[in-house]
Amino acid sequence: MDDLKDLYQQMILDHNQNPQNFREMENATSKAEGHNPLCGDELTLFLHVENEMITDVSFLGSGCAISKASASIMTTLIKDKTISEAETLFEQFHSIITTGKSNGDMGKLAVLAGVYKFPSRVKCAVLSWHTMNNALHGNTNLTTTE
Amino acid sequence: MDDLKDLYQQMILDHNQNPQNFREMENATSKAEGHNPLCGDELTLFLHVENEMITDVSFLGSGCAISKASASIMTTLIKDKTISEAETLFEQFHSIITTGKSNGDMGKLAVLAGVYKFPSRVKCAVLSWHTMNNALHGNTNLTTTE
Amino acid sequence: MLEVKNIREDFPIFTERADNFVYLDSSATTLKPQTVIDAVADYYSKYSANVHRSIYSIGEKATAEYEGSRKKVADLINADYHSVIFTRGTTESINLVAYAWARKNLKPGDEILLTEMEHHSNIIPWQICSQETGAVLKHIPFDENGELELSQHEKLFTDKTKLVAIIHQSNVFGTINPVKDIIEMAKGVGAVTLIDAAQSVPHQKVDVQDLDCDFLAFSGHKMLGPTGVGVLYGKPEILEEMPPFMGGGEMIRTVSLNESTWNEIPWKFEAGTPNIAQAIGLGSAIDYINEIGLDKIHEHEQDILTYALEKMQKIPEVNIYGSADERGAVVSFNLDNIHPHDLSQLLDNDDIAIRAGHHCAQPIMKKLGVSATGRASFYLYNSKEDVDRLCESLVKTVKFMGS
Amino acid sequence: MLEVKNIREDFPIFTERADNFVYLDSSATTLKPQTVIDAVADYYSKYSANVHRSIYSIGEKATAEYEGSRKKVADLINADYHSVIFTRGTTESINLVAYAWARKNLKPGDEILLTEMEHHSNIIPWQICSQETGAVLKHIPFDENGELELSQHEKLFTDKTKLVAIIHQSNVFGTINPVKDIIEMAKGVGAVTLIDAAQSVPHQKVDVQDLDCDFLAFSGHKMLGPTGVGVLYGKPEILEEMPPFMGGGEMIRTVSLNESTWNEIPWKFEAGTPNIAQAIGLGSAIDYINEIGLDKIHEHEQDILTYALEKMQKIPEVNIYGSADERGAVVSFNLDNIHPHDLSQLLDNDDIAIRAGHHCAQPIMKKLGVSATGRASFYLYNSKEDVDRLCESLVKTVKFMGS
Ligand SMILES: Cc1ncc(COP(=O)(O)O)c(C=O)c1O
Ligand SMILES: Cc1ncc(COP(=O)(O)O)c(C=O)c1O
Ligand code: FES
Ligand code: FES
Repeated sequence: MDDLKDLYQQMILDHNQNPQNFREMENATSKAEGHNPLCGDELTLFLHVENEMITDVSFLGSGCAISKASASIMTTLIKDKTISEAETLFEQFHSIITTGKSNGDMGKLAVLAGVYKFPSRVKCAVLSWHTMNNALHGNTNLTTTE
Repeated sequence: MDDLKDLYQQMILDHNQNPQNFREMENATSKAEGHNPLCGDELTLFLHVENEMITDVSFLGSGCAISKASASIMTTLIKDKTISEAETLFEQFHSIITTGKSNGDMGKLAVLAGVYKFPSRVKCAVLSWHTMNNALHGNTNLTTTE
Repeated sequence: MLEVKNIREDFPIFTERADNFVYLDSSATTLKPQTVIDAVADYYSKYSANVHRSIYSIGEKATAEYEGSRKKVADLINADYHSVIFTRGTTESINLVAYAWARKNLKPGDEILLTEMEHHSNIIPWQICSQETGAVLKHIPFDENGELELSQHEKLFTDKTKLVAIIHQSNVFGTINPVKDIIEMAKGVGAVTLIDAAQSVPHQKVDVQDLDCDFLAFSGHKMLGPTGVGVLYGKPEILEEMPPFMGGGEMIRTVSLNESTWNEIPWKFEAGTPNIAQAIGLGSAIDYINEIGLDKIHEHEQDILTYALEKMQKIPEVNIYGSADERGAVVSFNLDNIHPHDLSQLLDNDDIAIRAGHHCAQPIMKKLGVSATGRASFYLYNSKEDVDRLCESLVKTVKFMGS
Repeated sequence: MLEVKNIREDFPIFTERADNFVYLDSSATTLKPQTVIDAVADYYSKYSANVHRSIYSIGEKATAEYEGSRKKVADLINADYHSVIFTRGTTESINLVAYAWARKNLKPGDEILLTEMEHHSNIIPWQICSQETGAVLKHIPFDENGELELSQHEKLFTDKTKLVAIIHQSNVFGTINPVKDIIEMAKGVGAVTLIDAAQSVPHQKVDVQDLDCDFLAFSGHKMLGPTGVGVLYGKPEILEEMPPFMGGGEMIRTVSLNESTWNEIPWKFEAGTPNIAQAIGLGSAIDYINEIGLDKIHEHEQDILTYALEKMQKIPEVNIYGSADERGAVVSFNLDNIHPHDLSQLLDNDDIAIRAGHHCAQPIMKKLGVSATGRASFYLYNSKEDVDRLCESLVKTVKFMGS
């Protein structure tokens, strides 16, 4: 049960219940779809990028608490960041989720470290981030976590 | 090995080496094909029937010793017999092959009793007889021992 | 009620996973009794030969066991031995009909009648087939109880209806559809009928002669048998007329470089080395079921179902989908504001396995307006205590997720 | 040479059937090591859940093992993970290509090039396909050694050639065909290539990237694995373009009543509950083979083959079919005037299992002018003593049958 509490940390449960930026965006400059083939859940990500700056980001979708919280946290982190800052965050996220280790300056991202112990849920957490990364790089094909 | 010697009795080996009536018949009044789906072997039976009398019978085919000998013996038994005599022989044959028991007046047929102990070879012995029975009754569909 | 304690002893997973493992996903696939596992292992360790045309003892034994299983299947559904085709599962069985029967018999404008509650396996083959033949798909709707809405049947069953393919028991609602009536309606307009019996054959007596259906499909792994084996029953006279599905060894009589002739039914439809061990395992599963008795199993499940529905309905956050009068022991549900995948993860932590997802029935999900549901399904090894455990964990989950 | 004594201890059938059982029918299906039998039983007794979308521990374990086996297959043939499709066997693999690739890509007048030494599984699917598409079948002939006659290749490989589907190792002659050269010729005319590797993958290293074939098919049960599982390898870019074969669960991304979209490769081609236990068993068989080493197995078989050919040729009544330079450990033969079915029955009496029949290659039989042959095939658990036993029994049989 302890592992499980690491997975469903309070911040994750909060973001799940009150996801940030959970809405459609009319004037998005890019939009991308993500799909987790393991569970069938889907996510749509909207970005508004101006002069290398992410001025707005939002998402919609039908995922589990982990995927919803991960997406919600991500939107709060990358908003008003430059593309290159978002890329750094993506790398930090990736390192946490694949090693379970975070260090001091990773901030909110640290709550996702618990997912590491549940390999099948890693894809839930990763879905929004991969979709974002693809969208940033102009790849609007369906992103899948497979 | 004893069972095996019952199966491959001398008379069977002889008929296999020198099958009787192993030839095509030009003026057959009926012709029928038999097929053993278990092994893929095939047999063609030719009959010449006049006034309820089997005046000639012959066969061709690619079977094993048991099927060849059984067919060969059958041809010698039913030649110059009436249809109803052939039917009686067919019944005697059937009883031997399914019970392994023969009685005194079954003559040559008795050598086939040993087949009874090899259920998978029963079909070999039966092939020609079933084909003959079908041919006699005007059923020229493919006979199979299945 | 069955003596569940004794039954659980026949299933090694309960020893492996500690005795209090609660498995509530039999609609997806069932657990396996030791006798089935042994039957499979016996084939591999004692007579692992190919079937048909092997003229040596272990080959003959393999053939006899493989064909013996066909006989057991035939007896189970009261069918002729020659009308039982072994496939990989329900899905392949239905595809076989879609390829070998439908493509030859349907033309543009013909109608294929399905229901709105089909499993993807009885949807996609007909969508593909409809694209290729020009036949049109129609659907019998279901109502808010998860029951088929047949009042409009005269509009649905017409001269154009050439095939009626319907699910016997819904894997989402549990609804047992009135297939006998529907088959009658289909016959009234001269349509061929296919019953997706994946969820019925394991749980109740299904008699193809009584139903008088033309085709019936089910899977071994949902009835205590191995994965990789299923059955297509077809009326012999229809099977005789059909061209083969796949080509290869076993299904032929003669082959030359440019032309071939086919084996008799059912072998005409079994190309290549068959799923020998799996068919033998299915035969052993049927033996096990027969020993306990399908009627008793059905009764046992019904008892649990009644208890489960009553108890789950008392949890305010639980929403149950489907309330048909005639139904099997399958309960689809959601907890307010909790994604079923999280639910399933949390229940797993309490050693309870339920399914969460769209259950290969996305059209039902769409109509219900949900992306997924949880589903608890019961079989002979489940007990009322399992229901108690489930309900406790549901309450705990609601609390944990703070919804 | 391998330590056959130790290897035989891994195969329970040698304990079951007394140690001196001589099994010479591995080309039809192989015996199974205990590790494979255990891998299958483990799935059934410890984590018998359905794969994909099961969010509970035994389901996740089943998915990991099933997909892990796919990785093992991919590594074995040096393929990309996504290019490995699980099927029931070689036969289904070839039919998948005939249905999903060929029917969409071939038109009247196109040519399908086969050889005269194909197995029925690589004949019938193309005969059926040719009837449906109007494509024409051509055949590379074989000569009196059982080797392909490629001198006329410029007549056979033309602009019209759209598909070249050939057997890698003959299951009758043992001939290992120069598939790499043939693939090159096919590419020269822009044809797609399919290799029937049912008899090669179990016995030698096959590298799909080195061969550069488009499709490759083989069976689990011929390489120490379970029945009911096989593999189709396809180049990802070709698989991506292909429509699905069967429709059902697993192979979809979204489904509505009238329309659906497909899952990614390879899952697009795996409809319905897969042969889970069988794929896992195949993975275990690959582990076993890798532990011993395919190279060593190949060498061992070659030793036995040389010995067998030498010894059998000394028996005057023995007629051997095929004498290719490059060949696997398969010997087809007949005894003067003795039907091979009788031979096989008599050898069985001495605990020796050989195959007798047309070996699903009737066109070869026709060309040889025989209705059937005997066939002895060897694998890692065979030894030179097995050859001695065979030869003794052959001599005895000649005497017994009085020929
Ligand atoms: C060369 C060859 N191709 C295809 C097959 C068919 O394989 P399966 O029966 O496993 O589908 C076989 C085996 O019988 C074979 O030897
Ligand atoms: C009603 C129904 N039909 C068809 C299927 C498909 O069966 P399988 O996956 O064994 O092919 C299932 C099971 O998933 C089912 O519940
Ligand atoms: S379970 Fe689907 S995204 Fe987490
Ligand atoms: S083995 Fe074929 S007829 Fe006897």
